[in-house]
Amino acid sequence: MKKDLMELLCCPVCKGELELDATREEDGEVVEGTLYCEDCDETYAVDDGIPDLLPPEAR
Amino acid sequence: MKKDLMELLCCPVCKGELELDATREEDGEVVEGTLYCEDCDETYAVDDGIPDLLPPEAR
Amino acid sequence: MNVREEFDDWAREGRDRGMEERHLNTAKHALARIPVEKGDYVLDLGTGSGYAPRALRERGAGRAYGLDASPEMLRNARGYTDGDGVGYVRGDFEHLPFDDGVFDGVFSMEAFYYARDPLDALAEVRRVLRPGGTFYCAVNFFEESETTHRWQEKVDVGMTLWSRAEYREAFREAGFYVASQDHIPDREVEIPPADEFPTDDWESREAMVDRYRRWGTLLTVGVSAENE
Amino acid sequence: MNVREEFDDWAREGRDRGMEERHLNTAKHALARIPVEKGDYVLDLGTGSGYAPRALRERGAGRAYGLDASPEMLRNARGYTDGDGVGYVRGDFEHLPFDDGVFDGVFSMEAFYYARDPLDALAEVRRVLRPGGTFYCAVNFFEESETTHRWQEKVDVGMTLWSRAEYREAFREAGFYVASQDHIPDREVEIPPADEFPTDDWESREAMVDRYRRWGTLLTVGVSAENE
Ligand SMILES: Nc1ncnc2c1ncn2[C@@H]1O[C@H](CSCC[C@H](N)C(=O)O)[C@@H](O)[C@H]1O
Ligand SMILES: Nc1ncnc2c1ncn2[C@@H]1O[C@H](CSCC[C@H](N)C(=O)O)[C@@H](O)[C@H]1O
Repeated sequence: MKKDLMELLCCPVCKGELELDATREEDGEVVEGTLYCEDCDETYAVDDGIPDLLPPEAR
Repeated sequence: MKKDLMELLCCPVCKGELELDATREEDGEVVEGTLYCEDCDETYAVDDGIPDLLPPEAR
Repeated sequence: MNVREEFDDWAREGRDRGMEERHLNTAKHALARIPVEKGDYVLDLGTGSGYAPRALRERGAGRAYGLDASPEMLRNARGYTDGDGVGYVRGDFEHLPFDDGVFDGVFSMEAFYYARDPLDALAEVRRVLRPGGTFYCAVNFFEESETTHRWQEKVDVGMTLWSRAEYREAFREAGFYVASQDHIPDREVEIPPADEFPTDDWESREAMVDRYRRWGTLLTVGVSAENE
Repeated sequence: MNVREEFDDWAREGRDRGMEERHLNTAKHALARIPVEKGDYVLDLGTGSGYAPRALRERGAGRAYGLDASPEMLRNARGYTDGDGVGYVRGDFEHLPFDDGVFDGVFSMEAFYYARDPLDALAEVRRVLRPGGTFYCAVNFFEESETTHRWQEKVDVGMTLWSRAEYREAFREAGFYVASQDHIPDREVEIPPADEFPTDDWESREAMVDRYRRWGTLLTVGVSAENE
């Protein structure tokens, strides 16, 4: 994922802000990392360049 | 024209109400008559069943 | 010449029925997309032979009206119509004789660009539509369809030549949301084999394919936004 | 089985590309009608192989995203995509991970009816669209297209079988104006001569004509109304 996607993304459950922590980047894209929702205290993964924002209950 | 068209019609110039004066009716339709706009003091014709609501300046 | 004289002539020459036949090849697809609900009130601008109000009434509209500036067109249209729920009114695009918000849908085929001031006409369409009502504006004469440009020479009334983008912009300026825009190809008109060109009407087969199959009818669908 | 398992299987069997090819016969016409403006942000729900975001980006969208619940579909989609402006997100129709009003258009082909609660999904689509943004919802599985009803037997995920009228009603309930609704016939799929029926898939030629040429793809276009 490109970092500019962060302008649009939100937590699928509470629609609150997400905080990106990129652990691996390539060519300006986040390949591995996490997206953290403080309100829900929930962590979502970025895996192989794709953010996984399925709500936890639906995984 | 059917009389129920009056619910929708207005004066093309001032958009005010029109007053129907039917001089000939057939099968529940107004065939000849006039439509009068009081605000504009203008008279429009119903001719052969068709109301002529072209603005006077465009006739 | 004014619109009335020009189109009264067309009507007397019987061109209204010829247009109906040719225009229906694409107009029927545009008409089929209109989300008519039972009982809806709809209006056809520049109705010519009046086929659109008749078709919309058949699709379930409660009342369907055709407006035109030409008395001869309207006389013909009325003659082709029987059954209730369809009516005709003489009027001008820029001075619609209808109250605000009374229509659920407005349709127009090959007529809109004759408006003296198309922006004023759009504002009028918007005014007579309820919020959320649709305007289906279909034209064969537009910027991208180059072989149509010469039509202006044959008609004594000014014609507005907009591009696809200009239609979208003008709709938005008049307070419409643009919901959809595309070309409806005319797949029915017969295009002769290449060795029969030039014909009376067409220089080359390519030009004819371009006009009918490639560009066809430009349909822009606007939805009337809430009043501010 | 849940959506993820079912469609991960499909993706691993390569069915994503097969769907793309078949669906594009009609989906390309739906995509062509979307009034994309340069720089628009668009979203594809249930993107599968991701052809729709790629096509919309080519039509001028500034950013085009594909959302899907199946990681295998998304992995494939990403693999087929190069160039920037296209991205993929794993998510669920009923819990879109996007801020309010960020999209100008949302598209969906043969996916919407898998939503567990389609009304919740519609509410989410409406939420992420700006006022006046469009939702192009295309489905082959619907009430009027009777030969499609048996599909449910082959899929382990619940499918909502709405009629044309039910789509319009549900859109309105969710705060959309219905701008357009029609069938896009698939004119490209080859239908064998009558004496070759029954085939593996089709009892009769009539049934196949009914499915592809008569009913094809039901497209409902909604425009997101102003928020009250
Ligand atoms: N400003 C105006 N106000 C009202 N009618 C107009 C007009 N300009 C043109 N027209 C009408 O628009 C029609 C265009 S010809 C198209 C007729 C019909 N819609 C069809 O598809 O066949 C003519 O009948 C003409 O009289
Ligand atoms: N509730 C849901 N949330 C997210 N994706 C879903 C979903 N239900 C189904 N899908 C996805 O929707 C897709 C339907 S298959 C259609 C794929 C593509 N639009 C095409 O036209 O070919 C699958 O990839 C499936 O994983």
